[in-house]
Amino acid sequence: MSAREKVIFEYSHPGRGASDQWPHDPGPAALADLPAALRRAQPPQLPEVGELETVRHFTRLSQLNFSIDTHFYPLGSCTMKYNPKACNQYAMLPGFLGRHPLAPESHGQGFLACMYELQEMLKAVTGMEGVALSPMAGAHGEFAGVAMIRAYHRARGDLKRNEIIVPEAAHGTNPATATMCGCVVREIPVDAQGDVELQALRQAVGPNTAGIMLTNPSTLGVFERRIQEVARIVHEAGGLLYYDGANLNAILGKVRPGDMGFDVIHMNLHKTFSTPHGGGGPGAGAVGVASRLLPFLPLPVVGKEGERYRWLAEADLPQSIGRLSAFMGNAGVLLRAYIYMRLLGRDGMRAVGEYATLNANYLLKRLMTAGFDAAYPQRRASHEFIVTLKRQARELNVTAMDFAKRLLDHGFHAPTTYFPLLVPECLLIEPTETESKDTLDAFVAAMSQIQKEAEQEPGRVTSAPHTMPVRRLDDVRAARQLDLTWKPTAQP
Amino acid sequence: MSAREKVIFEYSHPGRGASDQWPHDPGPAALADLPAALRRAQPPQLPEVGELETVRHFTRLSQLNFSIDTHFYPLGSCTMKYNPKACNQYAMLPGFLGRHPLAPESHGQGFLACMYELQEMLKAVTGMEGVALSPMAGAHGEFAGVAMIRAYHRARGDLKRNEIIVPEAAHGTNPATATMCGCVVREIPVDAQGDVELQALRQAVGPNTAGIMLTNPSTLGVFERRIQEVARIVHEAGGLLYYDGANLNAILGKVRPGDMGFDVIHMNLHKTFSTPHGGGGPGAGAVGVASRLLPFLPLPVVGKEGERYRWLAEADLPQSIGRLSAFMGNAGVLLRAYIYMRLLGRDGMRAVGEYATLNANYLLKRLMTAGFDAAYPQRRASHEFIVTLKRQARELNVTAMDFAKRLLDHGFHAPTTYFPLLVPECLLIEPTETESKDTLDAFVAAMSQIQKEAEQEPGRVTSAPHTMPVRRLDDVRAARQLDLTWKPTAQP
Amino acid sequence: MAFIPHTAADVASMLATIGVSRLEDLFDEIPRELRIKSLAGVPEELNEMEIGRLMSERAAADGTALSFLGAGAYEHHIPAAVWAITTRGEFYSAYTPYQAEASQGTLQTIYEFQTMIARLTGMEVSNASMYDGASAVAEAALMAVRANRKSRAARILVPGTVHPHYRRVAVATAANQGLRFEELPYCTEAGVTPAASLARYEGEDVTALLIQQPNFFGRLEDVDALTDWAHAHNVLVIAVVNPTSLALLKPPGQWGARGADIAVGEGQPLGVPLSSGGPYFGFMTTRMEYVRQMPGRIVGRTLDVAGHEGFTLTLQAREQHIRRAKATSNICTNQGLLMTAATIYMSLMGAQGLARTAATCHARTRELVAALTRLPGVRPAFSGPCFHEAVLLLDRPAAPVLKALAARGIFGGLDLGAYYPELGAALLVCATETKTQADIERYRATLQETLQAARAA
Amino acid sequence: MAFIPHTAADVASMLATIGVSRLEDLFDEIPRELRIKSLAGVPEELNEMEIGRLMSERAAADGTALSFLGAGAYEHHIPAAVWAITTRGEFYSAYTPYQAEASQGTLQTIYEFQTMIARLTGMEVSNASMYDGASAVAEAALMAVRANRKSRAARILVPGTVHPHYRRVAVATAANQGLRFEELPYCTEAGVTPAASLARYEGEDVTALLIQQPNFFGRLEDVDALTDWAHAHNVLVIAVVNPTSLALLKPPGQWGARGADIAVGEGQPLGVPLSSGGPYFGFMTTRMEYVRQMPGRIVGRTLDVAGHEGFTLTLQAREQHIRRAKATSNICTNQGLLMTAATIYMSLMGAQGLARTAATCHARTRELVAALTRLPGVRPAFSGPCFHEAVLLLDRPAAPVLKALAARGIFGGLDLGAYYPELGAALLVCATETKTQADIERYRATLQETLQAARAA
Ligand SMILES: Cc1ncc(COP(=O)(O)O)c(C=O)c1O
Ligand SMILES: Cc1ncc(COP(=O)(O)O)c(C=O)c1O
Repeated sequence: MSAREKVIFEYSHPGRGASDQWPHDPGPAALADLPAALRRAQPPQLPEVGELETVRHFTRLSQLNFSIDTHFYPLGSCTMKYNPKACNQYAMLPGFLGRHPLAPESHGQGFLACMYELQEMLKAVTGMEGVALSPMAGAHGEFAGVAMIRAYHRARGDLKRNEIIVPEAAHGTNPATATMCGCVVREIPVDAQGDVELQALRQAVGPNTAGIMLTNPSTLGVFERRIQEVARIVHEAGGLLYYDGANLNAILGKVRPGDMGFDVIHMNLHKTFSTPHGGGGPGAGAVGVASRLLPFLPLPVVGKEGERYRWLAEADLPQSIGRLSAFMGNAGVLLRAYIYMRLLGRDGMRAVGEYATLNANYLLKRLMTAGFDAAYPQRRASHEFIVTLKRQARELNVTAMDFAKRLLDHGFHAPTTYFPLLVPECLLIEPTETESKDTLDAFVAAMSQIQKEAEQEPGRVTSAPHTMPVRRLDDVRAARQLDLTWKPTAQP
Repeated sequence: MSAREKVIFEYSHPGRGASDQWPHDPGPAALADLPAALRRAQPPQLPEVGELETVRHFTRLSQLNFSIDTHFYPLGSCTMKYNPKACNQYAMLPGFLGRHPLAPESHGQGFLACMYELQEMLKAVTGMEGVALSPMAGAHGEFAGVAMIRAYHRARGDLKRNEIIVPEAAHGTNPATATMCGCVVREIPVDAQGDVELQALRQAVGPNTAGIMLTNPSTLGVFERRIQEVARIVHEAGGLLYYDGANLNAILGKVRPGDMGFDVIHMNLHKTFSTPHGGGGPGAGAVGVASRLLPFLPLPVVGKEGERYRWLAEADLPQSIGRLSAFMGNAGVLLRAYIYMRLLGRDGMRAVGEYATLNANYLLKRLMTAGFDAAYPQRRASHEFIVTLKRQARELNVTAMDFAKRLLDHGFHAPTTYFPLLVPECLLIEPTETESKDTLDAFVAAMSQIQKEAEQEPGRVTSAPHTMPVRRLDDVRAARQLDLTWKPTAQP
Repeated sequence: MAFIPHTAADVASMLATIGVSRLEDLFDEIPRELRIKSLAGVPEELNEMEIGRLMSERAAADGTALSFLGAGAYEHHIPAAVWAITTRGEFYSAYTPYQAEASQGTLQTIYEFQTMIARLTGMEVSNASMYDGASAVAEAALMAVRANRKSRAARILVPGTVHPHYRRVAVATAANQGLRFEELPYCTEAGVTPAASLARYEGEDVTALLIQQPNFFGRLEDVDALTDWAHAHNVLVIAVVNPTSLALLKPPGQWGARGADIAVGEGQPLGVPLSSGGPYFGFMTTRMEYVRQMPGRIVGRTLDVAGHEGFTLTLQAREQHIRRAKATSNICTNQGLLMTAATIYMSLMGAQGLARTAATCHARTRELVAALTRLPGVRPAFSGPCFHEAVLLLDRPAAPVLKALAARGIFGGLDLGAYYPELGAALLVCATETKTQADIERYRATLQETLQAARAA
Repeated sequence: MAFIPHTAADVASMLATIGVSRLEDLFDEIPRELRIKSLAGVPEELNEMEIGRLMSERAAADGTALSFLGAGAYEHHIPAAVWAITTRGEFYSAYTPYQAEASQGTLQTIYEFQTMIARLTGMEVSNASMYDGASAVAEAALMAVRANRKSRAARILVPGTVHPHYRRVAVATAANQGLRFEELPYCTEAGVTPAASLARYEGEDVTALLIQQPNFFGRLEDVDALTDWAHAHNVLVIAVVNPTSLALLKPPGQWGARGADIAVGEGQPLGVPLSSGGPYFGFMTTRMEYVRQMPGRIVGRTLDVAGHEGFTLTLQAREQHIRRAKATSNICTNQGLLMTAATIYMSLMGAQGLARTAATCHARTRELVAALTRLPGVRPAFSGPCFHEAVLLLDRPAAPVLKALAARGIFGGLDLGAYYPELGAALLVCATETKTQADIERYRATLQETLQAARAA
């Protein structure tokens, strides 16, 4: 990989600048009416750099990243699949980019048509009765979902239901969301096969139960087989079922959350529907609901009247949990998801679930054959699976983190490490359907090679990576000696 | 830099493909009327690869390149300046990209307006009376220019003028062009100061002289001071003067070829006017002419009648040397040049010449101070200059090529090496105006460091590069054991 | 199949390796009755050519208008370099930088972003982005409740001059945790929040005061007085600011004697296209003393084992993946790509470019207001300086006027009727640096004709 | 100043280092009387925002029409991936790969391109591109003169069915070197070149025969017979081919018993946008025995000093920078970026995608011809199979009809009047895979109305 790159402020020179990007100077008279007391005394110290320097700096920085476009990226729970270039190109047509969010509906029928059809397709693939698109990430969708559950109970006068049940393997956003919604979290264990312990669930539910948050397949990479029983228990206790759609890719076109008994779901469009992760976002966390939650959907939603599309607002949905974004959420991301779904179509959706599952089961089988330990060897993998390196950690003192770092040297992004927390020394591996068998085979070869190294020359592995722009970083130092903004004198 | 990348055919698997890009299969009936004898028996063996594989492969390949966007690239004679992103973005607006070359003029007034104004601006900056835009590179413009010279003489019945004079330092395209035009080349020497030897010129001209091809500043990086005398000699002998515009960047806004006495010129828009080099093209070699050559301009040219723009064709210019391209030449490149010129404007043009010259003279001075030998130490540098390493070659056995390769390890593209041929062990260095003083200083530091290495540890230099995806390549083997297409069994 | 590289031979050999005979067998743990055969309701696939044409037609159908809409989303010049680089695959298709060594590009960009945003706001630390300006306001309110140890009321004062959507988002987000938002009235003559309106909260437990500068009407609040009042009463100040304006206006870090405690805002003006409302990004900054209460990702610079500098996510103990139910927020994925665009934008503009942009916006809006209020039946709603937005009052209902303008290709502004009925026929108009004098004249002339036609009718 | 990073302090220190006091002093070797002060005639600069708006307005002004134009430039689907990657700075802003070790990306791309083009044409070797299809034809003629050692005549036979612009470019380029191009007549019933028309050249010194397949009319020539005649008479065969068609049609390498000797063509259909005519690229292939006569860059695979494979420019002794006046051509800069796009395009399409594209083009053109010739006053000019173009004859002058169609947003084809007056009111129409049945019906209906209106008038 490329060498390190200076911080942009180190290129700065007083008086330099990409002046071509600047409007003509309107002169001080333009500001005569602004009271001095409200004005800034010193200009902000932004870098003063030329256009070529800027382009070169950020181009070089980009080259320091692993990405889907350059590397296999089997980051479990994150669904790092190919982001089609077409989705970006057509979502970035000048007509879409230039549209103001408050432009009149008469000048947005093209955009609104896409949003409406996206809502309809998402309903169809999930088996839900209504969809709202505005939540801006998975966690934001979770918030909307739990808020709807609360609003539902509240609307029925059932005011004390404030407990959210989550399995211990749940993603951190689930309990965090419950708290954000003012709920109390109750964790329940999973059994040795990765399924929820029904006994524990039965004990957990009660008159305070607002609902349960589940992913299925779970974060353990296995399908919750007794999901119907889970649904029965929770529903009978008066609670609702929340589906965390982060793992929807596994079952796309095969099973639908609505059919499993879920009342409300979010979808991570940036996972299942392949909008880009962008180095940390933007995402899109559309929510879907069963009919009893329809009145509570967050705003705005797109409606259709005859051949015209229009925004539904407060007056249309008076019981809505309200607005969660200034405008329409991540509209441009939604366009990308729309394009992706149209490209896949009905059959393509099913293929996603099938081939994501095929790749995961194949990779699991090959890794097991190569001597690695599966966390749930008796179970089918879903679209992802867990390998545990606790044996290697114990016997060779080489940890999951060491394997992860050494994989980088082999040109593979590392799988998710140390999540879910309950499996020791785990790698959560999600190949996705867009990777070829060749790539999976090469990954197995790299893992086997690292295993051999761990046995014969463990220092190579525990001191990895060796070929990245930096060596292993000191996270403890980062947190103790906080250096969060660049300062001219900063010498670490 | 990134690691090597397999050849795309090595990813191929029968039956794989980016099927999403394919039209629906119209079935064999669609081809029923095509006689079997005219049909292909076996499909062409193109790679069978998926879309992600393709994207990943070419993204990785791109990362193996040095480029302006990533590196300082002081390749003399090539004017590797910043290619503004705006030029690309606005030349690639769907309206421009989708326009068919034979679309009616009624549906091309926007495009034609740009072309017409580009012609006018190029006339203004060069001092010529007419401009045609269709030649597709510098050499193509040279061809057009020499063809016009021939047509001019022929039109006057002056049929034996078939000699083109070129200074020995000329770029290879100059003599090659003369040959392409059916002319005979006469080389004349330059003196110790880099100027044309007037005595030799006087002897060379005569009744067979069609013209002389010059760059000014010359490929030696110095301004031909006696250009007016050269013009007088050639004109008096009945010849015309051709200006190779590859070095126009040096004098933009300061002197104009038309004022120096040139009759015909080409401009390398991909140098002076910053259209991208694209790893070897496309270029654009617009030609400009003095009034006596106006009738001979190549077609098409854009004319203006009232407020309408239209193509001028055979009927308008019956003496034209004709068409050199199927349509309008590299229209999209011309749009980029147009945008660039409008961005610079009158003052920006002058700044180009001034700062290109400033950077070259500064870099020359600093390198001389650091102990390097200038080829023409008494002369001002133009936008480029020559350093000769013949001392290093003699004393240390480290050549210009070795310095060039070692510069790559320092993160700098090498200057032009071994051109012009008459200066031994030369580096022709052209920093361009878009590079900052910091970058020039860093380049001097790298050169000094390599000099030190050449003295103390010459093997590091002569075996460079060490950090590229490949080590130094065997060119002799390449030419002897030709491997020009990939074959499944090809093992070199 | 679109984007699936498997050949029939691949599938056969993979199934054999797994030891099953059909793809369907891989789903045998799923109760049979739940499995579906096909997705009626999803149309047949389109190929890329077909979707390309459809989208091009839809984008063209929405047309382009001359727009004087602002209200939280602003049309600014976006340098071509910004998105040419932002959409490079290495930025576009990377995940959150969990593997620091393989993500230095994203991490360093965030570090640079944090630095720029901190300098722009005059605050000490910044996070790596929130979803948008509205959600950043909501998170800031929650954060203030955690940060203000002296307050137990979870009570936030919110001027009526704060963007109405932001106020709604704050309520929808934070009310579930028991936060109360109380509206402060604004002066209908001046369009700002009188410091005097705070007097009635003396001696009460108030957690935080929100101040938007410039406010929703484009007017400038007396931020010093409001801030000083808050700090005198143990109330934290949450600033909501427009980043463009900060090139000229006093940054939150310098409001009053001590500066604001938290500063948030909508990042869209920094190089992000309007795009029907998103993706944008929210920014959030605070004092170092509150950094552990801040939600969202934060990047720090550190050393590697060889002693070289590098960048990594830090202070993760605030975040949901570590702290779970006790995290500062549930936010996980944020708006990384937009943050990248903004970092490039700020690099290209620098302080000087941003100042010129702000000054030009200001000048254009003054010209617009001057031109329109010369028409009979149009007058300014408020007196006193604005930034790049202003409220106009018409002598007739705004909706039909706006509709007539839209029919002639002009978006004439936002009808405030639904938000501030007390103002009458009020229109929020905006002109940024993208508007020329000719554009303003076109609006003026068209409005004149529209009003005349209405009067004649 | 745009794109110049120098600060005043930089300039001062640089001038001091050089030892001059003003920038102007750096030009003191230029005769004073030649120096100019300013460039009247060049307008004042625009900033990026201003040029962006101007260009957007101009692009929009040219509008989008439903186009049935072909004639050497074809509207095809271009996968989004093609230009997303091609415009990456590392490809876009690199030079010709002179420093091989720092240019492996470009070099390997060219090697892959050469391989694909050789396979597509069925020829042995390819170069790295020529300017366009027309200039490739001209260079091929020059090359044939060098390669055909048995001929001294520099005489090239060119069927009238070859693209008229290509013929003109060949003459403009090669006549200066004394090449003579002689036109072979075509059969006005069939629109192809009868092999019999060659009989009169028996026994004469002919250097090469050009054959375009499909020809300018879209018709298919009897390439086997023509090729075999040529080879039987020591005449080299230069094939001019459409790359899309090669997915279905017999490649030049298999024409007749021995195959063509040189095959060239316009590469635009391989992923290059129409773009008012360029930049496109020409491709050129030949037999290994003639490789040293080929113009243009060629890349070879070789080994580095460590024994690893790598790529480099090779056979440079043919080129102008080495051989100067004796080079095979003066070409230096070629069309690298377009070649890159085409390589990505061919990778995505593969043989199957390209075959489907070709077959769909063919099918659509047949449907178009069938639909239009159902109208009274419209009939096909020639009988026999076409590829994706066809000539129609109207019962009235073509120009006003085309004009009326254009006014209704349809480009109805190319008026052949100026090129082939002998055909009467002839129109060259084309339909590629981008045209739907609805598009064809729209053309048909509009043409019907246009003709009816003309008749009524
Ligand atoms: C299982 C699971 N749930 C929820 C989320 C949260 O989604 P987001 O990051 O889009 O907020 C994630 C993503 O990290 C996840 O993996
Ligand atoms: C001095 C000189 N003349 C002519 C040319 C030929 O220009 P092009 O490569 O565009 O054909 C070049 C470029 O290499 C050059 O440097």
